Amino acid sequence: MTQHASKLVIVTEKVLLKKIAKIIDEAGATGYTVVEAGGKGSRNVRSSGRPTVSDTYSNVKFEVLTPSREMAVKISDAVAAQFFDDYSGIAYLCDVMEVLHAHQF
Amino acid sequence: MTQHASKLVIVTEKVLLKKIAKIIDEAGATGYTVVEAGGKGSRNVRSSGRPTVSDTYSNVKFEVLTPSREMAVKISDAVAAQFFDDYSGIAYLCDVMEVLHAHQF
Amino acid sequence: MTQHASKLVIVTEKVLLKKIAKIIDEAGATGYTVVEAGGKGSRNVRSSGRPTVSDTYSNVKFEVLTPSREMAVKISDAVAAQFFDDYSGIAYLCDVMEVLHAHQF
Amino acid sequence: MDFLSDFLMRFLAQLQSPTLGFLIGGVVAASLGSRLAIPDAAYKFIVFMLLIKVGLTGGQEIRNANLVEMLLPAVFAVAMGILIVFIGRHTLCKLPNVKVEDGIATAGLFGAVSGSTFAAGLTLLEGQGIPYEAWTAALYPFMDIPALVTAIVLASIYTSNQRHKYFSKEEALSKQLVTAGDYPSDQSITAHGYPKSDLADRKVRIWPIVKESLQGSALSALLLGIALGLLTQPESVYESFFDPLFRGLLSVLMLVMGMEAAARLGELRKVAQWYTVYAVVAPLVHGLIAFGLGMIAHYLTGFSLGGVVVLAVIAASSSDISGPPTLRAGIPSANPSAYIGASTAIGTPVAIALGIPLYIAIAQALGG
Amino acid sequence: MDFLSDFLMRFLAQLQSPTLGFLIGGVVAASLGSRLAIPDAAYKFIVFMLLIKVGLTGGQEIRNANLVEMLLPAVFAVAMGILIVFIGRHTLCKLPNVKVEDGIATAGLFGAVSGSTFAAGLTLLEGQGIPYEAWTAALYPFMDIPALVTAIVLASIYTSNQRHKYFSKEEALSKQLVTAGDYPSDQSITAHGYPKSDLADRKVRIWPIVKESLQGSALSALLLGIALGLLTQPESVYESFFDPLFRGLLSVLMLVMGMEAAARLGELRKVAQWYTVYAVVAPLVHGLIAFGLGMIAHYLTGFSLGGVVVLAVIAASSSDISGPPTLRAGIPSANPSAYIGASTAIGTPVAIALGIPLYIAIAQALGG
Amino acid sequence: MDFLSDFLMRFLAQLQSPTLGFLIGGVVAASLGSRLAIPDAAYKFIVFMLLIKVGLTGGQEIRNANLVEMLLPAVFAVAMGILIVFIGRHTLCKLPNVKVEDGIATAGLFGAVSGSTFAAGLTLLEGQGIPYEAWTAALYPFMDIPALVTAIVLASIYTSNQRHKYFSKEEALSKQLVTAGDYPSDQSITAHGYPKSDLADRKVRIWPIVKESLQGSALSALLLGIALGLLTQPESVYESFFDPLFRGLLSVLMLVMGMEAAARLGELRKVAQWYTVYAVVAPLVHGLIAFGLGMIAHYLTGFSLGGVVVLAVIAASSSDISGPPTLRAGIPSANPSAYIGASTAIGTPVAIALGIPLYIAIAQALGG
Ligand SMILES: Nc1ncnc2c1ncn2[C@@H]1O[C@H](COP(=O)(O)O)[C@@H](O)[C@H]1O
Ligand SMILES: Nc1ncnc2c1ncn2[C@@H]1O[C@H](COP(=O)(O)O)[C@@H](O)[C@H]1O
Ligand SMILES: Nc1ncnc2c1ncn2[C@@H]1O[C@H](COP(=O)(O)O)[C@@H](O)[C@H]1O
Ligand code: NA
Ligand code: NA
Ligand code: NA
Repeated sequence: MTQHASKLVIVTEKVLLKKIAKIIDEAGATGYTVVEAGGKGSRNVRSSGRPTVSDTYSNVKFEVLTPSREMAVKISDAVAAQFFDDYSGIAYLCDVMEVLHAHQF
Repeated sequence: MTQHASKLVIVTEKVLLKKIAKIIDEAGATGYTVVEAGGKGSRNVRSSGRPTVSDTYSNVKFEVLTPSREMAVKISDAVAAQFFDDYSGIAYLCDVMEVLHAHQF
Repeated sequence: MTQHASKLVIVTEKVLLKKIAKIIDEAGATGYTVVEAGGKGSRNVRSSGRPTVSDTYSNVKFEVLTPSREMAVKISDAVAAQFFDDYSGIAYLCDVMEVLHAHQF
Repeated sequence: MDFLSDFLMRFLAQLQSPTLGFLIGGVVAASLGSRLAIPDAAYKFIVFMLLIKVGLTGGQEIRNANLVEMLLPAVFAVAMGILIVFIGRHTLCKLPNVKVEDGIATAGLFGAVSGSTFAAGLTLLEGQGIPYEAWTAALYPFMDIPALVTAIVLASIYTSNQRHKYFSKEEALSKQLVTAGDYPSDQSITAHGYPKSDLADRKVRIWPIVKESLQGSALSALLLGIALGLLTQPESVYESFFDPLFRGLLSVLMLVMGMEAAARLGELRKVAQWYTVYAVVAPLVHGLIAFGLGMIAHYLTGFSLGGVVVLAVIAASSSDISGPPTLRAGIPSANPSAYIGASTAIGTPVAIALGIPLYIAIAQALGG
Repeated sequence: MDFLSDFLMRFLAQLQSPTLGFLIGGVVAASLGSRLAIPDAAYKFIVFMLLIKVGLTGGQEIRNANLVEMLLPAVFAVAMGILIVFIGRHTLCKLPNVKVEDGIATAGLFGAVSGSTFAAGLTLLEGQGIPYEAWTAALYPFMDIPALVTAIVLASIYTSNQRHKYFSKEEALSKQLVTAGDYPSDQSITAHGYPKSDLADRKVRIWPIVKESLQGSALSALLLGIALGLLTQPESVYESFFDPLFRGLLSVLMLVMGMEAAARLGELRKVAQWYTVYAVVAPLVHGLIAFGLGMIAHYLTGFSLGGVVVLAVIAASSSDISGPPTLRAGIPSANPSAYIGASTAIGTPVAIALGIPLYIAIAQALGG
Repeated sequence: MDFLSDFLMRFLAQLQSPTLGFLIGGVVAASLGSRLAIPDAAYKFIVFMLLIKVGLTGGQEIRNANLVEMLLPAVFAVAMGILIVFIGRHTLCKLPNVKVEDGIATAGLFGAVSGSTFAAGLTLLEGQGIPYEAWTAALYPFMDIPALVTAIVLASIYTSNQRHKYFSKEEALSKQLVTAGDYPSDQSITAHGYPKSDLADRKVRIWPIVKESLQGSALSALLLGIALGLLTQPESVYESFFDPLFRGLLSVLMLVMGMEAAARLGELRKVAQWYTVYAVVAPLVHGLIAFGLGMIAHYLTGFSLGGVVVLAVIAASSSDISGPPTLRAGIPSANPSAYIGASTAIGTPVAIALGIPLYIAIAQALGG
């Protein structure tokens, strides 16, 4: 009745917002959710000239529910291949026990 | 010593913020956390007249830790029944391994 | 090829942002992600004099991927010991199935 | 012919006014893919500033105004608000591919009032040196609230009629299903099809809708301004702050409205073409009807021609700030892409760029 | 009697000033459930603008000021800051249901200074045409910092005394428990009861508190303004920008303060009633004491009556921006709902709407 | 000697101008650890206001300008944009510890134009009463875009050469590995080392870079302002809003730039020291070369000395808003800490605080 799923989480630089959204769309995911995030990692590259004194949230965090692990890995691989050489970013996979209600999944 | 829990995640339109908070409260959850989120799904209904050119985060994401799967499903069912016919939204359940520290749980 | 990890989530008051970031750094985590969050719990202490009518997001939510459960618990214990007597806050642990791509983990 | 060429001349001249210039600039910039963005906080603050200024002006004026004079325009404003929704109910809603709830909500939004169109109207009037009663600011809620209330009530009546039909059918159906041991599958993961029997026979209560409107940020700011203008002595801040910043902030807001119109066009394309037709025609028609009513007040009680234009502008405008959330809550089953798209992408630009110059031109033709 | 009726007349007149009008408007709007909201970014920017403007005025003035003249008022400002906390320590903290830490923190907040109340005071003074020394802006930190430091030191002394008692008891107890094989259960999931032995004997270091205050956004903006006023020639931007926008931005800020006061009232209701009493009485009393001290300076060094009012307003005000975070860090065990609630919901409105008119009335009675 | 002492006098006097005062104030405040912050929304809105104002001024002026007069300065602007990148390519990129891509990107950023430095230049010119052609605003994109395009093209040529070498080596290597059954380990969890063969032989297309620049928020605002100034009659809002707020908003922006410079210094320390040297020297040198070119136009077509200063300032400035994202997308392998750090932490303060006074002093020496 409810459905098991994988949740792919990608945290990366804000400038990549649209490009990553496109990759997710094209991979056939039914949707994604994105929030502004700050963070620290091993790189901490900042891609925008916007003042750090006023803009503390320079990352975005994507969460994508995918029906299969494969689709998540596919998205993650595409993102990493295109961007993680040059941009800050991390991608990981969580388990979603059940998708309880969705308009399309 | 620590406690297993379920985490219910609900992503839906910002206009529903207060109404959903009320449902969560009334279901007896000890609390909730909410963040502003953008996103894309199958519907992408926008409920506010606020300019999209200035307001890119038109969703909210709720996270509710509940001691039992039942309470989470109860909240999710109530939210879906009341709103998901007419509003964008998704609800899913994750596992929390342990609640390490909380003022009340 | 990919790596299992724990995800520690800490939701607490915004004033503690820098202090908690420091604890996480010192515990040897490779990084963290933080978002602004609103929320309700058992305490709902507000620490800032900033108007509630204009500032509805007075919490921060940290997410820290750690290679081991121990490191997560260590961070969580340090945070709780130092702050949770006096400040609002919750800390819990999730499972990350796989860290797919990271610059350092 | 003379009137037409006169109108066209005025029209072209007005396109050069900063108000319309920024609106068109916004449309062009967004269409060309500009990433220009006015921060949300700035947008909200500007709207607040404009509405409180309009309110302050009105409030200060009401102090000296003859309350009897205000009566007839206020009655006409209420009448227009209700009338517009009924017009929409019997035109737009009857068109092919237009869902009735969507049509009613759209009509409600076009009946309601836009603070920014209103402010643009006042500025263009002043640009032409046409005097008007500043208390006309107070007419805003008199048209806005009745329109929203009427729309929500009409939609609710329609919905409960529908549900009645549906439930009588459904009941029979579900009995069959249950005996057949078949559980309705859309109860599972998809979010649709939840039983709503508790809602089926609800009564529409009007006061909550009115309250919702009055408590919204737009009407709150306007009414607060009116109250402060009426009860305090705001002259010092009015003259040093709210008034001088008015035109400039309005021009920035027009830019946002223009960009927004372009951005929403795509959304509108997803719904029936008839929304586009309605969104072009309705503002002009509503404005003209209101102009006619205003002329009655002009002859009966000496309502100024400028005031008549203001009434027409209020009628022509469609709500952009407080209307949508109120309708979303009041007619949840209506598709906001339809009504917000129609209003923002077409209705508002038409009302500002065609409607206002038209009404001013008519007033000048009548007046001079 | 004459003074009282005079005061009441003035008081009613001042309620019509935009400063108080917007404050009251905010209270009313929020109480009626309005969803009006000034965006956080606008609020912060307004506060910045006001404080930098006050600082610029002060800094430009200090250039020409006689430093000796400033000495006595500065000493009195420091004295008031410390005194207010001691008064609170021996009144509020002794009342039933008032936790000592909470009471000390509240007194600290009432000793500290509010930039917006300060700005409101200057505006109302100017509205009455009463001259004052613009360098009084520089008095702000002289009262603010000593008050916060004193509160944190007193709270720390109290806490370490308490801990001392607690630990002597605890030690005995825990030895018993361990022998009984009984592990204290609150070590588990609840977040309370962590051992804090390392904190028990800490010394309060004063410099970090002072630094924390000075680096806060409010004092930073004020001091930056003073420095720029003193060392550069800011006249061109001052006259074209900071000064003309001052009153208007202040009125918007007053609206926010009013809405905030109404919103925080509920929070205040959760703590002891005595906070309400303190929050009504304290600002008036503090202001009157400071007024008295100011009069000494008036007679000794010719400090203007307007300056005396400013000193009284600074004393009457309670901090709203930089104070709370400093206290939260300095006295973490105090309940912020108590002190922020008392200050924001009652202290500030009382200081602005009652205190300022009162001190002005007294000054006018004495002066004219 | 006389010129030098004259320059020093002027320089010290200009430090007291609010423009430089706020810049330095910001550096000092941030260095002292102040938590003062201008909200992001306010920052963005201020930048928008400044650029649209500069554009409006320029657009209104172009209406009356002789287009032929504009030709030579425009050509020089394009030449400077390209030249600056080539200078960087053959100086900075050759220095030890400077990665070639990083060096090219840095040169591109220094070739591009900063709206805030530009606005500061205009304000300081006006402060000295030196006239200039307002259409110089239109020179901005003529230098900005060629600089960014040249940098991206040069980097791309360099990278594909490198890749060519790398791939020839790699191919051989990977054949060996595969036969040895050894899978390259960095394919696993770390994000590096993905095969990019599809990118290896891509052509740099210039139009997308130009479009990207034009659509950026900074150039969009400027061009929108120019268009509105040219095609509409914006005088009423210009005089009541955009113009009077200009200096004040600029001073706030300078404060942000100052704080930002201090905050970014740390970032710069992580990269090669040579960036610091380049960032100090380059703005001055670029400005002087442009000054020289401008003098040619001065003698040939009567370009004013003020205009020459503007050209020098544009050349001396390094982009802060639209440049970085364009470069980040165009030269993704370059380290933004290097180029943003060099530009923001040192380049911009040097251009504003040393460059502008220097060019003004030269113009005055030549002119008077
Ligand atoms: N261990 C971690 N836990 C949570 N988030 C992380 C972790 N490491 C990196 N991140 C996030 O990923 C972003 C990019 O990381 P990096 O590429 O290592 O700079 C950081 O800014 C953080 O937001
Ligand atoms: N597959 C998905 N993964 C993550 N978030 C989703 C997904 N589908 C939908 N959402 C979120 O749920 C919201 C509503 O979805 P919908 O009702 O399908 O429009 C979207 O705006 C997204 O934020
Ligand atoms: N059951 C819960 N589920 C999700 N978030 C919670 C829960 N309880 C508390 N929180 C979050 O933790 C914060 C502090 O909680 P507390 O210390 O109980 O006031 C709240 O403001 C919420 O953001
Ligand atoms: Na209307
Ligand atoms: Na005080
Ligand atoms: Na340049």
